[in-house]
Order: sequence, then C-alpha cells, then structure tokens
Amino acid sequence: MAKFKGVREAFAAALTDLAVEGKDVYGVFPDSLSAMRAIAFGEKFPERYVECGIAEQCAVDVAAGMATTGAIPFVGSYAGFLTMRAGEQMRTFVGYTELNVKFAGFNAGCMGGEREGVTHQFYEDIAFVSSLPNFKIFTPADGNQMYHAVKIAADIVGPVYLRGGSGKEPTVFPEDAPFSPDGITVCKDYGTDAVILSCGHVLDRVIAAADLLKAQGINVTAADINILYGDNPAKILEVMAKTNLVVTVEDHNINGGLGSYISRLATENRPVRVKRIALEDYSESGAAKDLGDKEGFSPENICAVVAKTLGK
Amino acid sequence: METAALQKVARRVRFEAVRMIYEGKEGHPGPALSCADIVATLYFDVMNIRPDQPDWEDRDRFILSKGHGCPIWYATLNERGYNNPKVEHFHLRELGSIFQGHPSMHSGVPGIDMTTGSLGNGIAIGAGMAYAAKAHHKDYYTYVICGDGEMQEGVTWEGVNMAKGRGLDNLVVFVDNNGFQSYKTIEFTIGQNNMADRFRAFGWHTQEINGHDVEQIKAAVTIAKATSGSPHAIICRTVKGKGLSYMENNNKWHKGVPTEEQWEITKRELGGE
Amino acid sequence: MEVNLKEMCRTVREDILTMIHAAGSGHPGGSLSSVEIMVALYFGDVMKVDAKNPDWNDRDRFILSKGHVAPVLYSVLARKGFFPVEELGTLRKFGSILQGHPHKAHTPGLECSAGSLGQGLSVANGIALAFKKLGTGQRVYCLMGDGELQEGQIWEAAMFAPQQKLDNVCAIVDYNHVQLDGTVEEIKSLDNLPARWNDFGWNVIEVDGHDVNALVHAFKLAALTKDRPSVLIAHTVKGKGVSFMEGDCNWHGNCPNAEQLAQALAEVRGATS
Amino acid sequence: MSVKKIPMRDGYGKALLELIAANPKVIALDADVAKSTRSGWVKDKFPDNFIDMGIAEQDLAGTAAGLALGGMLPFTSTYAVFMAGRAWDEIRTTICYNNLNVKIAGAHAGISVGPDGATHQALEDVAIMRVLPNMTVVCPCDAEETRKATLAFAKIDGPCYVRFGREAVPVVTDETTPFELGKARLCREGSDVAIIACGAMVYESLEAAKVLADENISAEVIDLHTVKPIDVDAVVAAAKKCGCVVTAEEHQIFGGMGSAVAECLAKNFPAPQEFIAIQDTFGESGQPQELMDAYGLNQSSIVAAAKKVIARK
Repeated sequence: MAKFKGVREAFAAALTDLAVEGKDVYGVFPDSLSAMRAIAFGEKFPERYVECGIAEQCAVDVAAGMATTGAIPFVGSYAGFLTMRAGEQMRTFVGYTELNVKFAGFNAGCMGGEREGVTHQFYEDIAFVSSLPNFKIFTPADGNQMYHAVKIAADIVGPVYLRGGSGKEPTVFPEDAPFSPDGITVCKDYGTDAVILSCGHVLDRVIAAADLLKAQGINVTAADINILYGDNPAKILEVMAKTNLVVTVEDHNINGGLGSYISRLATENRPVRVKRIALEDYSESGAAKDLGDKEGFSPENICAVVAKTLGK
Repeated sequence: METAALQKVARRVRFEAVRMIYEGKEGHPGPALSCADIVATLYFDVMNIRPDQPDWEDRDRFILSKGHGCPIWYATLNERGYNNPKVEHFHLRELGSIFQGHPSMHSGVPGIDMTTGSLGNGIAIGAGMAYAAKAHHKDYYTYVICGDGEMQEGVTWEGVNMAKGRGLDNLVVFVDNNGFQSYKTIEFTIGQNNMADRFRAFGWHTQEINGHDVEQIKAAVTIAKATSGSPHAIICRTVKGKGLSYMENNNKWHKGVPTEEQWEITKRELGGE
Repeated sequence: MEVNLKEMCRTVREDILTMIHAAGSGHPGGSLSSVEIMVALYFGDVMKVDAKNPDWNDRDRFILSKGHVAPVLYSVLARKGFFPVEELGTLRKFGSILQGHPHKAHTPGLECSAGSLGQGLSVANGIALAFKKLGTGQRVYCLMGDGELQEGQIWEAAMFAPQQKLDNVCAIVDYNHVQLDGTVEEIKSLDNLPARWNDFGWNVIEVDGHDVNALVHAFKLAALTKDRPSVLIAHTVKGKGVSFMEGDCNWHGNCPNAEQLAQALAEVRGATS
Repeated sequence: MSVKKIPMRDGYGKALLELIAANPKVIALDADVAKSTRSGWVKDKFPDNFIDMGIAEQDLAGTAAGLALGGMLPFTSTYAVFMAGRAWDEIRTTICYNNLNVKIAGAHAGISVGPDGATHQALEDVAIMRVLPNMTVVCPCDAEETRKATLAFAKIDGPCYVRFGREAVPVVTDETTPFELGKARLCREGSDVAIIACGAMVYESLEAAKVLADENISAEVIDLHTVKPIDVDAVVAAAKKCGCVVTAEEHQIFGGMGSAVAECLAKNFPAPQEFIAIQDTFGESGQPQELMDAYGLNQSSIVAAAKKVIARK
C-alpha cells in the first residue's frame, strides 16, 4: 500500500494501488493533477492520466465517454468546479446514463479551501449531488477513510461522489478501520442526552466536544456519518432513536447537506429535534483552524449549543 | 453501398422520421432531415457495426450530439436491423415508449451508444470514447454529429481543444451546418457562420462538403481516415428540413407536426420508392 | 502626477514577492507575468479611475478573470491609492480586506470577485453592453490567463462581443505559456492563438507583455478601433524578473522562503529593463 | 367541470413587459429559447431591451452579472435544467457571492415538461438554488402568481430565482390575491393535516383537501411559493395546529421545498411529515398528466400521504 497523509494523498495513493492491482482505472484531470497530489500516479501510469486542461465540463464528458467502453474513470478536481461548473454534465451524462464514473471533489468546506477564499471553498456540493438519482455520496473524515472509500468506490458499478477537504485535516481513524457500509460509525458512546452527528473533516472537533460535555455531566453519543443519502439508513435511525436531541455538524451550507438529510430522516420516521451547525453564509480567507472556530465548529461552541438546547 | 441505394435508404429513413413525428404528434423534423444523409451513410456504408450484436465491443461508436434530431437516428437503426422485429409504430415521446424525446442509452433502444439532448457535449464525450479506444488498443472510430447551433456552447470548444491536444485522430465530427437554430439563423445569433475556419484555427483536420451528397460524405471519411495526428471535422453544408418542400429552410419546422394535408404531401414527396 | 512606469513595475514586483512571502501562500508566477500590463492600465493614462472615489460612476472598469493573480492587482490598487500600502501585509489572513481570491465587498477598487476561471470576459461584456445601452463612453478591460482559454465559457463570450459590436471591450491575454500542471502546450495546445481570436471576430493586437510603453500604445490603438472588440495578446514570461521562477510551473502557486525572497528581491531591485 | 388553464410562463412574459414599460433599464436575456420562456414577447415589443445570448448559458449568467454591475436590471431566462445545471458556478461565484441584482427564471421545470424526456426535465433546480446564500427562491403556483413574483423581484435588490413549468396549469389565484415574497399563503383552513405545497401541486393539494373533506378529514392547504427564505412562522404554526404535515412539490425529494420544511420542523417543532415528490429517480417521455400520475404527483397520492401521516401522529 502506498504511503499517504491526508485525503488528497490518500486519493492518489488508492488510485495508484488500484492501477497496480490491474483495475482499468483512469485519472481524468482538468489541470488538477498536482492539486490532487497525483503527479506520481501520472508518472507511473502515463496512459492512465487523462489531461483535459482547464475545462471541467469537458473532463466530465470525456470520463462519461470512457466509461461507456468499460473503463473506470476518476475525475479529480475541486468540489465546486465539478459540481457547479460541470453539474449538468454530471447529471445528464453520468447520473441519468448510470455510467461508472467516480468523482473526487476536494477543497470542500471553508476549512478545505481555507486561505484561497470563497471562490475555492465549496459548501454547496452535497445539496446538488444528493438531488441526483443514482449517485452515492461518500464523505470520508480523514485520509485513512478516504483511502478505503476510493477502493470501495472502484468496486461499485455506478456514479460515486467522494468529498474531501484540504488534505491537512487531522487523522482520526486508524489505518485499518473500515469505511463503514452502514453510513455511520459511533466514535464516542457516553450516553443519550444528545446525539452529535458529524460529516467529514470536523469529526475531531465533534469528538472533543463530546469529551468536554462529559466533563460537564452531559453524556452524548458522537458519530461520524460517512455515507449521505444512502440506500439503507437503518443504522443511522437506530442511533437517532435513542435520543430526543440530534445535533449535526458539517462544513457545508446549512441547506441541503447532512443537517437537511438528518432532518428529513427525523420527520419521515421519528420526529426528533434536530439542531444544525453549519455555514449560513459565504466564509472568507483564513487559516483552517480560525475559520472553523469562526463558523461555529469549535468544540466549545458545539458544546455550548448542545448544553443550551438541553436547557442546561 | 452503391450511391443510388444509399440515396434510397436516406429517402426511406426521412419518411420514417417524419412519420413517427406525425404519429407521435411532437418532435423536431427540420433538424432530423438535415442530417439524414450523413446518418444513413454512416450506418449503411461507413461504420463497422453488427446490428444483431449492438454491444459488440469493437464496433464503431456513434453519438448524435444534437439529440433533438433523434427521429432520424431511430429510423436508421430500425432500417439497419437493430430492432428485431422491425418497429412498425414508434410511439415517439409517449409514456412507456423506448423512443424517448431525446435519446437514452438505457430506455431500451438497441444501438444507442450515448444519451444526448443537452447540447454541446458530443465532442467531449466522443473524445472520451476515442481516448479509451487508444488506451485499450482498439482500432474502432468514434463518429459524432453536431448541430451548428451547439457550436455556441463553450463545452464544445473545451472538447475540441482536448481532442486536438491528445491527437485523437480516431474521432470524426460532422457539423450539420444548416444555418439555423431554434430561434433564428446562426448569423442572426452570433454574427458569423464560419465553422470551418474555427476548427482549423483550433488545429483540426477540417474538410467542407455538401452534407446531402452521399459520395462526398463517403470520400470525406476516407480522407479523414488516411490523415493521422489530429481529429477530423467535416463541415457539412445542409438544408434544414431537406427533402420536404414545405419544410426546407423554414425554421418553423425546428419543432412541429405535419397537418393531415402536409402528411399527404409528405407521402407524395418521400413515400413509396 | 507623472509616474516612472518602469520604476513602478519594480515596486509592484517587490510588493508581490513580499506579500506572498508574508501570507505563506499565493501565486507568484502569474502575478509577476502581468506586472507591466497592470502598471500600463493603471499608471499609463489608459484607465480612467479615481482612487479617492472608488465608486465614481464614470470610471472605466477592470475585470480580473484570472483571479489567482490577485497580488498584482492588490499592489497596483494600493500604489494607486485605493487603500494603504500597509494592507498588503495582511494578504490571505483571517479578517483581511485582501482575500486569497478577490472579492468585491472586501477591497476598494475591485469590481467583481474572481477565482473560478473563465468567467471574467462574460462579465466584462455585460458591463460594456450596459454602457452601450446607457450611452456612456466608458471602457472595460479584462485580464485573462492563457490557461483559462481552455474554459469553454471564454469562447461563448468571445462569440458574443463581436456580435454586439462591443468596441468598448479590451481583453488582454497574459500569454505566459505555463499553467498549474505544466506548459500550456503540454496540457492543451493554444497554437494559432491570434488566428482563433481573429476567426471569432476580434481585432487582435500582439504585443511584448513586458514592454510597458508598447502596452500603453497598444491600449490606445485598441481604443481607436470601432465596431469590434479588441484583444491584446501579450507575450510574457511566467515569473518574470526572478531567475529561478521564470517559466517554471512549480512557481504557479508556491511561496518563496526567506532566502528565496532575499534573492528574488535583489534580482528585481537590480533590474534595469 | 372545466378548469381555466394558463401556462405560468405567460405570467413571466407579462410581468417583463410591465416592468420594461415602467423602467427602461430592465433588460431580458435568453439563451435561444425566448419563444418558450416568453422573454420573446420582450423581443417583439421592446427589441432594445432584449438580448439573445445564443446557446451559451454560462455566458448568459456572466453577461447578466456584468449588466447588473453596469447599472442595468437584467432578467435572464432559459430552461431550468440548463440554467441551474450548466451555469451554477457562474450563478454562485459571480452573481450570488457578489450579491448582484440579477434575476433568473428557470423555465420548463418539473417532470410535466413531458415528451422532451429526462434531459430537459429539471428536478434539481430548487436544491441547487436554495443552497446559495443571498438567493431568493420562488416556485409559484400559477401564471398570475408567476407574474406577481417577477414584479416583486424588481423591487428587491439581490439575486432571485423563479421556476415554472411548460404546461398550461389551473388558475388558482387572481389579480386581487395577496402576494408577498417570503410569506406563505394560506389557501384553505383545516385542523387534521397541513398540506404544504408549491408550484402546480398547490392546485392538486386543494383538490385533495376536497376529497379528504368528504371523508371528514380537515386539511389545511398552504402555498409555500417562497421556498427561500422560508416562512418559518407559517410552517411551524400549521404543524402546531394540525400535528402533522404533507409536503407536495414537483421536484426531487432531496433538497427541495420538502427538505426545507423538514429542516424547519426538525429545528423548531418536530412533527411527522410525508413527502410527495419525485422519489430519487430520473423522468422519461410522456404526456404531462400521464407523467404526473405515473410519478405520484397528483391529488390521490396526496390523499394517501395525508392519511398515512395522520396515522403517525
């Protein structure tokens, strides 16, 4: 297994390992090879490196065309340039056609794009992809999870969207922890005063919040949601069934992401209060930690929201 | 196939295309008729295909980028033997019919290599197929028919750039240059109608022909196949609604259904042998 | 106030290097290649702007399409007096008026946010069209990178401006031949670039993008051209002025360390061109 | 009994003519489908206030942004599937991030587009637009409400999106019906179940309420035309009063009006909810009403959902 650190290198490492294993995978890049940390992949497998230039719609179309021949193309770029610039191509030529194309969208969230500023931070992607039938959405929390997610994506026949941040996110999962097929991994199980659900690279903050709350005598369950809008949310519902307060934390717009998904699961199955911590406006340039704290993802703020909502 | 026989096929698929629109009561006859000779020549002379084995992996690929012209594609596939038994009534655009308003590769029509309908994407998708052919060491060709209106979509030029950059000489693109788009003429909309200059400027091997002359279509493909190193554009001067006196160069037939009276004219002008 | 243009170019280069070093990240290569273009526009008596009144209604407009070269724009705006030069030290920091990619609401003198490539020319066309409709004589300038010409939207916009006879648009291509992943020729060739623009209906002016006086002259020529938009194809060198950055794609988005900064500043200050 | 039917897009075209007659800075842009969106009416009557951008949706959005920056008031229109799908990056980064005064109309939205098939049926556009800060999203119920929404857009500063279908749909409002952006409209009072609808589903919901009344079930019907910003007070009040909610929309189940209501309920007043929407699948060709029936977007499915959700109380 190739060595890696963070979600981007994990993506490139998994892609390289898949090619080494003899899978007919390709990396389709709209001038994003180095941003995807995939230069070594391109050098090792030049014929599997498909350069499309700064032309995201073209890249998605090219991947669709390749997939009709049995190839397994991975389109790697920034989350928004794929979902926003080439959204219609993802919808009509990959979703509707049910073609076997995989997408890896990075710089997701304000912490994913950090100092680049809003044009390179993407917090709308899940809202869009979740509205596309036939797509699966994977939101690995760290590099180790991303590596497994890419390998699993390659084995699934059909479109998969993988969401990743900057590559500098903290590692939370052990190397060999599987990418949960249930869409949920309980990380802390202190009690059922509240359930805090996390999506992607805010997981370390959610876990820290659970510990802080425990010290205050509030016992919560903290879990990572790694598959959104999956076929079988039974395990997620099981965890939600134990509590009267669910808090969601995600580096995505407050509309259309994890919080929206969980709200719908709640009203459709067992109505329970859902408090969403997410972005309500465009963010700005800055270091990831500062931005995360400002946008309400600090363990202290998560903690305060839970305590306040519980009236404690 | 002999020229006379090809012309006969083109006439028959024209009639069938208009018939399915007449029976289905909706569709785009003008854009279908302008590319009839190209589609017929590709399926009956040029392409290496097996109608009884539509998924044969070494087949030449075809994309109708101007998906709204699909009645001509449906009629040609039917005529070529892709549907077994042959389809009598297409039920175009009706609920439950395999013949969708814009072609779908999953609706059940044998021989549809790619879903289309959203304009501008055919060249980039064709480039993907052509790239995969090279990567898999296959020698099939990918043929694309584009409308001239969809040259206004930026993604067209992204695909043009990509195919040139990767040297995809196994990609052949026909531009059905009938001079009209949905609303008005190409010149009205963007001022110029110089498709060939643009493809040349982007580095493509470019030819200009009469898109209703099957001999010229055949010859252009032969020349394209003999030229390596860059993708091929064949700019076809065509007439929107070609073959029906009441439709030719009348853009009201971009979308429309013949009246009973016009259907009688259609039968006279295109029916029979 | 008479400004020594070459002196100003040196100052702007120093600003770019210093602020990217202080920020810890940024895009020096493309910023350095655009220095003379930006200095000619803002200090060469080309654009009508009022630094004391950034929202002056009658000002000419500048749209930065290649948003990642914000440092060169920030430096020129600061030196022109739109905001204090000291602000340059806050680039990309939390709470700064100088976002990593420019945003209209944050920075005085900025007309539009940028950073998602390929969109600027459409915006410039829209502003120019509004000026035509409102009967004002203002001009609109738009700086693009060569790499972003791979975005299809650029070619959509390139078709629109000639159709609308937008002679108040002047586009500039910073033709430095290098993009993020390598040279433009490797990624997707742009050969025949002047012919491509010409075939889309533009008045094409080729110019040495590091000769600030030639640039000023070219902008004046463009302003005299009636009934069609102009594009300056400015031949430049990525990373211009710093020997170890010139022509190297690794300096597209990389930050010089202290030692590299010292050497770069010495080279820039020593330049006599 | 025959119901009067008018396509919503007629309301859009009418409003544009009214706006331009009053303000010459209003300008309509279209991407080669002006006849369909009714912006063609502007072309016929006020040719100087109309621009055909050709088949180039991204350029359409970018040019509109520039026109707004230059002091005009642009109203852009094309098919919703191309507007939202192909020009999303431009709408997000150039229009919404700059909070530019660009108005956007997505025509041919929903599955009732009919025979053109799935490539032309926009079922995701509300999700796409709702997630953008600064954006107002309206899904009117008939031609008159479309007209009023379009007129209302001209009165607020900032990006707005209105979606409408292709077919002639029943008229449920008239010139005197009140309309305010961001304020849900109570169409029928009830106490057993609240049916919150938008677009053409408002009419279906009203019909469903009549059927339910025959079975002694009292249904409240709310026209939630403004999906964003959502009228929290109205949604919560209805849920409190009735104890359960059915949402009905001609859009994918994920991300649309139903999701917005779910977010609102889960946050403020958790209550059982059933979703009438497209169930995470693409459409197909067919006649509009056939498709609405086949995909469960009609009064009988609303009736069934109402009974189901009442049982969950």
